[in-house]
Amino acid sequence: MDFALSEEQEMFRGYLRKYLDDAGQTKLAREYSKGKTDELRKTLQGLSALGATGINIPEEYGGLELGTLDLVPVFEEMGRTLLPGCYLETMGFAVPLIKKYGTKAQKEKYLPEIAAGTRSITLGVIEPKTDFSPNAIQCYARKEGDDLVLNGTKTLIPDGDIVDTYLLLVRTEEGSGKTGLSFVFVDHPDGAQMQLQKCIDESKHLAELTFEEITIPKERQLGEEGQGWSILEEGLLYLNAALSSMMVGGMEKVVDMATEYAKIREQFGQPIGRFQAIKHRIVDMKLELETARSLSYYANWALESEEQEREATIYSARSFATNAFIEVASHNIQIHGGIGFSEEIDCHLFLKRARYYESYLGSVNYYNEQIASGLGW
Amino acid sequence: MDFALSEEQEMFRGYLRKYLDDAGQTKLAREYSKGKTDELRKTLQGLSALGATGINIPEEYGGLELGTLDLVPVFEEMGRTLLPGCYLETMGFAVPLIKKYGTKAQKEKYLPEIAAGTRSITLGVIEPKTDFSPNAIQCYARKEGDDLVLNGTKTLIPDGDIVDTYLLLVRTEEGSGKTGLSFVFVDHPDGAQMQLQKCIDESKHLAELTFEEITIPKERQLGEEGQGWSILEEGLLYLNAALSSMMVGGMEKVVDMATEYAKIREQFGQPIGRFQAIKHRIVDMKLELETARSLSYYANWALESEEQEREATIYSARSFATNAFIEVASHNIQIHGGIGFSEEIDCHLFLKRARYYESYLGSVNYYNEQIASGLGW
Amino acid sequence: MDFTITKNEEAFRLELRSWLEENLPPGWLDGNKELPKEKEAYSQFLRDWQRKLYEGGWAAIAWPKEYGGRDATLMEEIIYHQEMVRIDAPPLINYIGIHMVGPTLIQSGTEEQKEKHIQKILTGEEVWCQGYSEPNAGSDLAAIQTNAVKEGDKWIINGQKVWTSFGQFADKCFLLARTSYDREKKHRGITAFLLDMHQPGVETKPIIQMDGKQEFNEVYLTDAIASDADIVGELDKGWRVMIALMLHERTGIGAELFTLEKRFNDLVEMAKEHEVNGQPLLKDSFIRQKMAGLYARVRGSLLNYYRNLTITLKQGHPGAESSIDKLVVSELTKEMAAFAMSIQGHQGVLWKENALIDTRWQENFLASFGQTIGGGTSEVQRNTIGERLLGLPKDLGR
Amino acid sequence: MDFTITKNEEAFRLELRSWLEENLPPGWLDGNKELPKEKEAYSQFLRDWQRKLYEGGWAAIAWPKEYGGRDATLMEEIIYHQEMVRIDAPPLINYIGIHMVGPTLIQSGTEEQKEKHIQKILTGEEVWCQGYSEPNAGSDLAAIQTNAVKEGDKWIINGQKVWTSFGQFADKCFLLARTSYDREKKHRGITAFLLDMHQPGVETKPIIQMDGKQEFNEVYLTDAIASDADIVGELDKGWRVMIALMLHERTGIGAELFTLEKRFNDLVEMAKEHEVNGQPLLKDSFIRQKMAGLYARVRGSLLNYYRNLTITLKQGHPGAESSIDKLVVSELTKEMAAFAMSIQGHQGVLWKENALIDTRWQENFLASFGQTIGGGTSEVQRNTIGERLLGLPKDLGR
Repeated sequence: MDFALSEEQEMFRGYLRKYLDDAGQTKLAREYSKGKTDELRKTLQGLSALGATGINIPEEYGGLELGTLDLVPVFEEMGRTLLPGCYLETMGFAVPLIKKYGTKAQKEKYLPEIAAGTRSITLGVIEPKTDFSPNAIQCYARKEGDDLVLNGTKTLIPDGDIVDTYLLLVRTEEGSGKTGLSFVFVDHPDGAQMQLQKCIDESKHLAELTFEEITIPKERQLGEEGQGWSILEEGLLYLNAALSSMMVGGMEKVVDMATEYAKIREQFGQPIGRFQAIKHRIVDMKLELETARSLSYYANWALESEEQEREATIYSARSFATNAFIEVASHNIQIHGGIGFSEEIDCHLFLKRARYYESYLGSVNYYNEQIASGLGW
Repeated sequence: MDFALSEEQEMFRGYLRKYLDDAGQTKLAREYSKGKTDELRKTLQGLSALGATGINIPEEYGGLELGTLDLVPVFEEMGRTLLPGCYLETMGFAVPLIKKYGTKAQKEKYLPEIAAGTRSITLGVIEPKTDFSPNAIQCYARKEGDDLVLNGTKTLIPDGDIVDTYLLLVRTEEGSGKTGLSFVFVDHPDGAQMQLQKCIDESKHLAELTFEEITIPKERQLGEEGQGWSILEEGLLYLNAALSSMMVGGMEKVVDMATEYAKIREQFGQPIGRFQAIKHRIVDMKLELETARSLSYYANWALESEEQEREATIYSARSFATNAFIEVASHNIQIHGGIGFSEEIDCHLFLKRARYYESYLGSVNYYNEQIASGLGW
Repeated sequence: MDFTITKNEEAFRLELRSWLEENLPPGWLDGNKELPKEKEAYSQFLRDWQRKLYEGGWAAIAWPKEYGGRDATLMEEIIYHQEMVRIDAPPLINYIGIHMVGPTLIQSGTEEQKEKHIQKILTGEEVWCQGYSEPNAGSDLAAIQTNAVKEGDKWIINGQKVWTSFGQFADKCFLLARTSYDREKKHRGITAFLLDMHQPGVETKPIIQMDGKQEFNEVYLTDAIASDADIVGELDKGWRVMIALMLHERTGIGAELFTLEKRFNDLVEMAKEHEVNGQPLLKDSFIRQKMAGLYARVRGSLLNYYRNLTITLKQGHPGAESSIDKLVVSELTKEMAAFAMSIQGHQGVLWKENALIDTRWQENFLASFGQTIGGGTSEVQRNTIGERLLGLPKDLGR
Repeated sequence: MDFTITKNEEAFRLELRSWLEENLPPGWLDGNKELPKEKEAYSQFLRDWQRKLYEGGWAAIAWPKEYGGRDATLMEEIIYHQEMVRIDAPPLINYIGIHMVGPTLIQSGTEEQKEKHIQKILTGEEVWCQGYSEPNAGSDLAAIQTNAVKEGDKWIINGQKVWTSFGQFADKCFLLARTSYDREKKHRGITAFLLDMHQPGVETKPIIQMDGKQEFNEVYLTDAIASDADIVGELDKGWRVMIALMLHERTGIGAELFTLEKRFNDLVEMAKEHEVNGQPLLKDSFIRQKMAGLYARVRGSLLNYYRNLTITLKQGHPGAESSIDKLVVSELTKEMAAFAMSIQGHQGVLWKENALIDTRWQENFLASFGQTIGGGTSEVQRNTIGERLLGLPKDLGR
């Protein structure tokens, strides 16, 4: 029995934390909200130099060939500083799918650049004014010889403006439902029209991409034709395990903030942490954090195991952390009082991020239902 | 604008409280759990002498011909002392239905005796191992000349052992669904087999009645044949307004208990009410109580008004009070600590009563759904 | 129990309603409810509105007729709020002047103070703010450190105030400053001053809120000046003046409750219109359950308010029960907005001009964090209710 | 991260499992798990079971071999609890002796005390209870008033204990009594005595619980007698002996967590079997949502425990983190039982022989109120976690 990150993983976390502390913690997210990305790019390169972008990439493609658990410290530390960018989607979705379904050519094209930190990949699944379901996917890729011709619109694409490649779920056969869906790579200069979208979490940039007769070669298709939805479901296991770690990182920072503030802020001649209304609430926040952490560790471990209840395990981490993150971030504002309501203090950044993730590729109810069906209920 | 009980109603409450305090408050409920009913009968007669059993009965039948709001103090005070018996079902269900649907003979038979406190009526709707729905009603009343011949079983009949009359919902035409259901009166000696059922709330006696070829005259039918379910729905408006008042009475006592205990119980050299964990929880209990009370007052007022959202109004009082009663009763135990866990202190009696009412003729989810459909959602 | 409205009350409602129809800013009733973005234009727009209210006799209905009010009854005030909420009337820029400072001066101001301020409060020529909270005196308001020292016939005031609403527009400030210090009873030795904001010693700096708005200010006082004539009530007894002042704002919470009710109805509409998986949200059983629960709580909080109002009407002043309204409405507002956002699903993250669904929910959600903090945090409210209404022992340190 | 079990651990599990199969009371594994109702018979049944465990070498596996234990590792203890929970083994009547008093005496008892008690604890000849709480010392345990006065070579003990589990069966009591009084530090001046329960000065009276059971007792001490030889540790330093004693019970919370997990699985089964409106409860979308949430939390609390266990395994003693386990398991147990009752609908009120569905849920629900109070209320647990794990300031009055 050893249910903890290894010493090496914790040591790696130490390097990352130091590095991101030096980079100013949430400073990068705040600058990114204002459209400034220079510092961010530098920091991402630095993280890459530390090895963060090569962890789950095979050695033959320039990676470190480590396991999914080795990614956990990175996700947590990034969550802690709300670091902008598509590390989540790149390492937590695209890489495992490329490894599993990619052709040799695709692996050679994408993996080395990802490992080197020179390429990041985001996800385009959602379409305008629709829900998260197979029927909602109507973006159509018509076959013409060796090409696919794309028409349609993808929306809510995370950080679509700073990313290099889009992994899109499109319909390669007309119709509805899960059949006839396929994943394709679209590289940045492929000619789609991009429109930025404002997000309640301003340290997230969202983009809408409109395709009008955009031609890409057929070898950009990832995995078997028509298997897009089941590839998505496989990818969502990785993505949600990763996302739960990211949220745990954010929660940890939030609980730290509340605890530290309650020790130093005095009212009525007492540090407010002496009042049980504050003290007990922070304890409850801590319980939420620790439970989310345990679930997320186990979810990331389950990815590479034969765990019977793999789906339920991973989705329960996602579902629990989603609610818990919103809750602790909300309490943190209340505990900070007036200053917590100001833009100046970071409290609100975490709340907005928590709400951004709330329904990211599936609501809490959706994932609860996945848990239930995953357990055969 | 006058949203309060009248001075007369509050004065009446005063008499009732004094009377029930003198009768030993929950003592009667405790004795009833042990099967002793002498004191209880005396007390019920005393309440009747105070006018409690005649409030909503027309003067021509020996009642006071007052409004439903005048019943509120009685329900609340009875809820406060967990007074056993079928006052709820008699005054809050049978009387309004008899007034509305009863034949002259039925009125003459039942109303004067109810007003005099010599007859109480309970309800038999549920059947064994079924849910609360029209299809579950399978107890069958076969027509034979001027008679009905009953076969079937009714279960979970409140205080079936001390009551004089049962108002039963039975099927007068074979089939399923809402059609073909009718209400009939069965008087105690009508020959059914009675089996007592243990209840988690031991101050409630439950009974199961089994009918095997039991013949009753057809004039025992209440209201139009086949209209039983809609008569039930009408009756449930009255019953649930009344029940919400009953629960408010219980909640009030629970909040009083918690408040008083928190003032006198000392730990760590402080009355425990000084600790915010206790103080704030009692405040939240008080908020639940006051909200339940406002909803229940309005529900009882709405019974006799043209209030557009009559169903939603009444069922929201029921639904809210149901959850709130369980919640405050649970907190009350925790606030009392060890002693709250003992049988000796009344805390648990209120929790058990709250849980008894939880799914009484419809669960919270059922009533929430009724609110939604009542609002045309 | 009687929910009927008297004929006089109904006439009052109709009079106000028809006045509003004629006098609201152009296009307002057709849905053009945008306020100017730029600060000066915003201020001017609202001052114009206040002036119009004044001219129509609707600026301060609760004030005595002799001071330009209508001697409105409590019920008329309630109706006034209901109507204003119903048509989303423009905010009252001189809310503090009309609902708090004015009545306080009428009750306990000197003749000179009345002469100087009352009329200008009514017209909106003098917009007021309050100077209470400080960086180290939030929930613990009695801990204020801003001090006023007498030099000759002037009071020299130094310190810093924070969370001053309307401070960016205000001409005058109802300021609490320390004029002496009692170690045991910190709330003694505080004096209430009527401070002129247009003087060199007063500097305001907006606070940017988490929802991007700037409704509050820091106010820096550096040798700001007031005179003896600017003191309200007695020297060192400003705490009780402030308490009295807050009691004058007797129906403000009603407006918040009517707003809550209105928002709930909006939420129902949204849940009817917005579809997921091809059916309106309101057809989903989970959402129906939650919404039914919210319906009960919104209804209940409004009914609580009417019940407390009844007590006020009967006994002439509010009972301790009314302390629950603020806690309930602020917490419920937050919870409802959070829920409204959740059911929007992934589209709910779209913001401002990119939003697909009305983003008032998102805005309300973010703003609601101010409601459970400002005007006494929910924690302070719970202490107050526990101690005043339930008689529980006083808290640690108070 | 490694969830594999070593070969030794697996062998341990199999050895225990096969011993249990052969030695459990007749019919136990076939589902006949009724315990005698009558007190004497109940006590005898459980003493027999304890004796059998002793004879098989399974009574006190964590004790050193020289004292009759197995020197079990922490993981073996965990496996032991898992197996016992799996087959709902009969309760350990000498739980206190085996898990607390025994290890304490082994660590810091005198040779005479070891000689006198250790073997009898093992065999169940001496059943133990603890005398801690008093009517005025619940959460504030240091406020105990039971006092011990030296007369000649005897200590004369007077006072009242309450919530003494196993008191009705116990032969001996690990008793805290006041031997001196320090106004500032109330936990000083308390001494730990090994008290004989079979003496005239000791009277026990059962407490009837809200769930109808009688698991706790009041213990009245009227000139009860102990000797110097019965003192554990030093005079006036019983507080630290008690703390050490509680730390010996290092895996008890694990058993509660395994029970929680087992109950959750039972709940799933009930929701599969029980139907409403013609379909199993588990097919209702509202119930699925709630159950998925419970699944996550039950899983999470168990995983927290394993994480804390890992820390204990690595550093040799539990970390402050482990203080969260008790709070989580007790609150979650209560919530789960409440939910299980709710979904039974109206049939859930039927009780005892009239129940249609297994009433363990109802029993658990009522019993769960004891869990969030006994062994430190949830409020005390939150204080402890806040202060020890998070370093928040000490509470009022402590």
